[in-house]
Amino acid sequence: MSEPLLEARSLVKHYGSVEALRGASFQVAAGEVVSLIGDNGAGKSTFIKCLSGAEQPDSGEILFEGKQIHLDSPTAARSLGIETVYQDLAVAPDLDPAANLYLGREIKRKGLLGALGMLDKKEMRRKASEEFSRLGVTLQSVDVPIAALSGGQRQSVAVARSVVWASKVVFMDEPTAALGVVQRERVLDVIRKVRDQGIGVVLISHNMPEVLSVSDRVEVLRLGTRVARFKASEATLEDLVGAMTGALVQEDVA
Amino acid sequence: MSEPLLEARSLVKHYGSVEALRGASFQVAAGEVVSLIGDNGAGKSTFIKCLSGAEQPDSGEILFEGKQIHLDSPTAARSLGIETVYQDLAVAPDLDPAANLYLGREIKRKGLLGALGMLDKKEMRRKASEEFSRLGVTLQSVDVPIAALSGGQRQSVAVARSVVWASKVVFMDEPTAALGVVQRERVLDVIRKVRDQGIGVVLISHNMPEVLSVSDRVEVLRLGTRVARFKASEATLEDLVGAMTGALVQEDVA
Amino acid sequence: GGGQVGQSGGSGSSNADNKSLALIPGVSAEPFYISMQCGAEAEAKAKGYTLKTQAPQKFAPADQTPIVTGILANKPAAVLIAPTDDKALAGPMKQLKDASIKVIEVDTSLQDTSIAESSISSNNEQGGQLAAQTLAKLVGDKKGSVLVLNTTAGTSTTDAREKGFKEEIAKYPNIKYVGQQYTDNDAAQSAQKVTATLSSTPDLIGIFATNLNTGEGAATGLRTAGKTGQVNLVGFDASPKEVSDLKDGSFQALIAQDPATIGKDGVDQAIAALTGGSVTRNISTDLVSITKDNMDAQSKYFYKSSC
Amino acid sequence: MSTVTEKAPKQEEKRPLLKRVAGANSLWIGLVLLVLIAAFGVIDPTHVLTIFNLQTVLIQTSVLLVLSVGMTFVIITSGIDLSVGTVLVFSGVTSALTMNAMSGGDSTNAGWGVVIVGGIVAVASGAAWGLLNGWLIAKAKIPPLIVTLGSFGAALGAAELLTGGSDVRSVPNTLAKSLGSGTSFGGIPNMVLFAIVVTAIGAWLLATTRFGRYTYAVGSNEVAAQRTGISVTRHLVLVYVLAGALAGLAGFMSMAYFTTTTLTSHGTDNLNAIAGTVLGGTSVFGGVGSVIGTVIGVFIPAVLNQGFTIIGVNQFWQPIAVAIVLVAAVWFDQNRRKARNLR
Amino acid sequence: MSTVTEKAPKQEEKRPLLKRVAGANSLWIGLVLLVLIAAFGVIDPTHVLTIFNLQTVLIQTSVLLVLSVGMTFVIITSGIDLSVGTVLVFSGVTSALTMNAMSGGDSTNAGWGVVIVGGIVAVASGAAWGLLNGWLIAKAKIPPLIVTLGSFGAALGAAELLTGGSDVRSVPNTLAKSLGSGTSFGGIPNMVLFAIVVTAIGAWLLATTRFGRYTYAVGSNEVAAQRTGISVTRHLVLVYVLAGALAGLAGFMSMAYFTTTTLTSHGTDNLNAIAGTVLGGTSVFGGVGSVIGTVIGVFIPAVLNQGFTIIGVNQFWQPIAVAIVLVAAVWFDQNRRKARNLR
Ligand SMILES: Nc1ncnc2c1ncn2[C@@H]1O[C@H](COP(=O)(O)OP(=O)(O)OP(=O)(O)O)[C@@H](O)[C@H]1O
Ligand SMILES: Nc1ncnc2c1ncn2[C@@H]1O[C@H](COP(=O)(O)OP(=O)(O)OP(=O)(O)O)[C@@H](O)[C@H]1O
Ligand SMILES: [Mg+2]
Ligand SMILES: [Mg+2]
Repeated sequence: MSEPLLEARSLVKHYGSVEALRGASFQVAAGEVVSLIGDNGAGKSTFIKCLSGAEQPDSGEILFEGKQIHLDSPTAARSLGIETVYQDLAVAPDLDPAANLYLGREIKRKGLLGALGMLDKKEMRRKASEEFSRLGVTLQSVDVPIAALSGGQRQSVAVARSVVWASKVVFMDEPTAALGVVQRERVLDVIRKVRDQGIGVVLISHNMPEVLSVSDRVEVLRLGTRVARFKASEATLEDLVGAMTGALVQEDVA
Repeated sequence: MSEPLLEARSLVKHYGSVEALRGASFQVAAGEVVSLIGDNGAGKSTFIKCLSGAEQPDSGEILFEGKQIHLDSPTAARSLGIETVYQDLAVAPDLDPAANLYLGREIKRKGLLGALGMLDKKEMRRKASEEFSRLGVTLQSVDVPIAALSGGQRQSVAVARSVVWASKVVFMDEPTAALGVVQRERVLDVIRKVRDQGIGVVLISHNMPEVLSVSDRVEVLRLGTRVARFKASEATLEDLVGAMTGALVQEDVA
Repeated sequence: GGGQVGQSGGSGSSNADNKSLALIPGVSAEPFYISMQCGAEAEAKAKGYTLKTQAPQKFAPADQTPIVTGILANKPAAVLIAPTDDKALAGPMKQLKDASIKVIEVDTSLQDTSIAESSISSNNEQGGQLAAQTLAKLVGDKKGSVLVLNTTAGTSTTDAREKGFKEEIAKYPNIKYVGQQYTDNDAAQSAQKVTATLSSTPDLIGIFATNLNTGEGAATGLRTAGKTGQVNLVGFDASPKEVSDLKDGSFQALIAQDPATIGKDGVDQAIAALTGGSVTRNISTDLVSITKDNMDAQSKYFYKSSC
Repeated sequence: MSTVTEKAPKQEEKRPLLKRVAGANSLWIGLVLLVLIAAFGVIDPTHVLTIFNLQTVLIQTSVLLVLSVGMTFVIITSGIDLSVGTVLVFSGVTSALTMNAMSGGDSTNAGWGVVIVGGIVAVASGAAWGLLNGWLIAKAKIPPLIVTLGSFGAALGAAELLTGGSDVRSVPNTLAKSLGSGTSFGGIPNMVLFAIVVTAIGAWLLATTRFGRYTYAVGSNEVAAQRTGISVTRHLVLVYVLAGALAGLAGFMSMAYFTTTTLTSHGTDNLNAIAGTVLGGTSVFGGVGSVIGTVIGVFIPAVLNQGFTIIGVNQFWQPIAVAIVLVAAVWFDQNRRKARNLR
Repeated sequence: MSTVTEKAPKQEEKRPLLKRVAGANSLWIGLVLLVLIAAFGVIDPTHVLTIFNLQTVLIQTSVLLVLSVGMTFVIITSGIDLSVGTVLVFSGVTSALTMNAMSGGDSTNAGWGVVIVGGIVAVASGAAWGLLNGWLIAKAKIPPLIVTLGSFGAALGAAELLTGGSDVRSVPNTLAKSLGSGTSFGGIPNMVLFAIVVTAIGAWLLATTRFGRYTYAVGSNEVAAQRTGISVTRHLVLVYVLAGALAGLAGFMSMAYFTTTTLTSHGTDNLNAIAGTVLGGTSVFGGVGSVIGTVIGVFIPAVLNQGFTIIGVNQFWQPIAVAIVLVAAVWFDQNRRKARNLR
């Protein structure tokens, strides 16, 4: 494993009496795909929220390119080039797919009107269409609100948004969960392409064949702590399941 | 295939200018698991909503035990013994898991207080715990609102609710999408058990190995119409993917 | 077991050297009551008493009752009050009396005459009559319609003004009374009622606005319609704003009460009641009609917006 | 790489009672109320902390409290009811007119029979408006804000039509002396007892019955409630009927207290009831709330107003001070809850 | 079992313009407005369909329209602003007092310089209240209903404190004659021109700019907006500042129109603005709405009131009739939209 791009050390996060993270650690390097796996409720989403600024850990430290950072908002993470696909889809249901793709990064018109804040909707729609077809997202109509899309279509829009904007790290919390066979393959391809651009990709998935096929490394979370790390090429499905269920624990990883 | 328990003929459903269903047909018999597969946006969720009373088709007919029925509300379907796990999880996020499990079917206290509508919360909580452990749902705390659960935990609650109450047909729209490996196996076991009780199970899933392992039959939807039907034991992964993507069309099924 | 509220409350605590008085006007922030307060404060000071004023936000019993009970806790020697309802305030004011606090009614009064020591008021019905007479004089023998702008249905004082106006205006055969419009005491609604009435009743020659807000709205409505001066506008009360409007011709006449005297007499009666002097049960104060012509002579009736 | 350590999941434990109480939405706002009372007590102990004051604050709040209990149910369904104040007036009017008609025009000396019929008429009138509101909201799917803004105007208009625009002022003495100003159990005003009973039933209904649970479910996720077979339409109608009936009851109480129908007095009752409810921790987005919270929320402004009047705060400062306390109370409550860090 | 049929997905086509217009939230409610006007015109053609009536309805509505434009932004963020009416009053008061102070106590004959300063003070005062509201809502996370209910009382209290409780009565004649009652372009009242300009800018801002898009995004899903890097706090504060500034402007217009500060007249402006906005299709749950819809929504009650007064409907019937039309208009609008069956 090369020099880590983003690293978390002993993160702890409580929700009231629930301990979602109990000292979890994690690394991802540039140009590698790391899968984060674990049982339901293991704390994966919480972990990713802490690393992308959506939640603040109670204790522990986060290092980015070797320097300790403090992510007090998703904006802070985004400005470092970290993008995230959240499991509870973070889309604005009343806006259309193009508006969602460009949310927070709108294209303005040229000239005075643009300086006044006026948007170039046509350009955004055009570019959005391009991105969607590149990623194989098929929508029957682009000017309907996201709320009217099918589950998989909504998820595709969220994935598209993260990969379009990321420059350093992409977190994807179950990006393929609702996707069809074809769309899933496209997303996995995209993940590989993004990795090849030197971006670090963190994938959360419950689909073990998918995890083994796309990842370089796998880290396993159980009850809020890291219990195992594998090279994907050396791990078997049984190893992964054993680590997730607690049948197998590596002593030195937490 | 035995006498169909529930049958849909040429359902059509428009959302404005979007044609979600273009004359889709479908059958499920008692004691069989039928998988409904198709690309994102193929109309699977819409189809299931029409068959469970959550939406009304624009045209087409629905037959239950041979008689034509009109499902004008989910209540109508439920009173026939038809239960559904919706893709956009139909849980009340401010209520706790036990309350959600018993929603619409609360247990009242004995005696006068019960007649006045007073609930037996303890009993419901106890029974809910039983059901959850039977289905392998692990929750760190039972008296928090559903909104505080992890994605998989929420989905497990929704699945538990449907199988506890169904007596004739269970529809499950991607019930395992967010589930961990262990929970997924448990749900598949439950599906088999339910089937063995003589209940018809309709499963929507994008996970083809899962579909092939649990189903008796597979029906394929594409662009709002049925394009293929398979016996699971005779179909291969390639057949399914071919049918979904339009590479393969059976002429006589629509 | 049954009892009545207040039995445990204040029993006779008034003593001779309690020199504090309280004034509870009908509503806060109205020049009429402010002028009354000024008159009362000046008189109280002159007689060596202190006077505290607490006014409700709205002219409504539900707003005024808590103030009465709140004041009650302070046990002043006497309370000057303008009850906002002639029945609803009977209970709370009875509690004042039961606590040996002398009650003087100013401006308005209760149906139950056994509670107050004295009632000082100008007669609102008479004010309405005076408005009708003034308006009739202003229009001369022109034929046409007149409108009354009332505040909110159920407001006793302005209802009485309308009643007096309606009875009196019937005596003038050239004037047709087209009825009253409620405005919810909102200037914008008042302006709207005026413009709409101008549309439906082109022969409108006069308007009687029963209080300040309706008057302001009516003046605005007429200004919008370009009818200022053509339609005679008679207002009630003589707040500084209305006086300046009278001066510039937005109003043609005002019916003024004499709040300062009401306040002064109220304090005098309260002191008389406390010190065993002679108390007059009912005092009626003057109402005057002010027009542009006589306004300098009548300037003592102008209301104040602060003391 | 392989020692198995047993870390049993802490499943399904219940939070201890103390924690749950501290977590209750209403605890901290209740503390705010106590602090306020204490503050006024310190500033002016002789005049503030009297039985009489307690009595009057309780009485003056009892009508609003009854309105707010209904409002709590409505807001938990993520609805709103702007019409409660004028429905109160309407119900008072129909009730008073009925009692008068039964007594040959003037009910002042009417007996208990007439009073009871009057009470029933008041509640029924309120419930009828509630039924109309509920039907339009649940069945015709018109936003509650529009529907109840309409009935806010219409109920007052109807009341004024019935009375010709002036208050009905003959109210049976039996009623005024018993409910309006009577006391029981050694000094507890009957108005207050009435309100306590209504509130207790409301709290019970919301917290422990199926009706209450459906109320939360509908407000939390209407689609989910519908899909689990709850008749959302029926339930919403019932909730508005409840709010209307309580407004009718409040109208009856108000009439007993003021001995007149107070047409002009209730224009801001709706906002006051909403403020009390929200102050007490009920979310306008639905799904969350409690009656006990509402009780506290209703008393905070009431205590403030009474306290300010007694200690003689300038009347123009009063709304400013009330605003500051309102905002500060909620802010304090939020912060405490955030500090607990549960969700 | 194998002929391949090509069914190309109809991807990313745009709905034709006509359909999109028919789908616009405001079309049907606009039809309702036209039908209303036509109905009054038929009932009493000579008195209703006059230029004078058109002018006066427009003037009388212009102040409320400016308030409602701000309210539209606020409601789209799923907030609410109950304080607009009293902030209007407060701004009028500070503006009038400033103008008086600049003119040595009586600004009646003051010139344009003073008037312009007065206008700036009014807008700034309104914006200051908006800033306070926005800060408490966005930063301290206090529910908008509580915050603005507080400032509803506090702004009026502060205005009364400044004036000692009675209206400021000297307003520059220049202002009253120009903005208040003047006309331009052959008869278009200046008040109306002012409102049109404000509304047009508001509509442009909401529909085409980034500010508008963020407004929708925040109201549609605040968490999502936050996560995509929109500074939700900052945006919410700006939206309330906008609403406050527009209320300040409305206060200036109102003062020019009435030539006084009308302290006690604006108690229900908030509900009127909310009603107009919601009637125009803006959802109180946020994320959906338009300024053009609000314009129509504001005019419906205005036309009704004017029409009813002209054709002489009994005044107690008027609120009832308004309620019926309000509810019917929304119901009709909903049904038409449902018939289109889009979502
Ligand atoms: N906002 C919250 N409030 C309270 N508890 C929470 C909250 N969010 C998460 N939790 C709890 O923290 C634990 C970890 O949740 P998390 O969502 O991180 O799990 P996960 O590993 O992503 O699971 P899944 O695979 O099901 O998505 C769970 O027990 C969950 O109930
Ligand atoms: N409420 C709605 N309004 C408008 N269009 C809708 C609505 N619901 C679904 N659609 C459209 O209907 C089509 C079918 O949607 P549906 O949700 O049934 O797909 P699906 O097969 O379940 O897809 P997925 O596998 O992604 O869940 C999609 O194009 C979708 O955009
Ligand atoms: Mg998760
Ligand atoms: Mg689907």
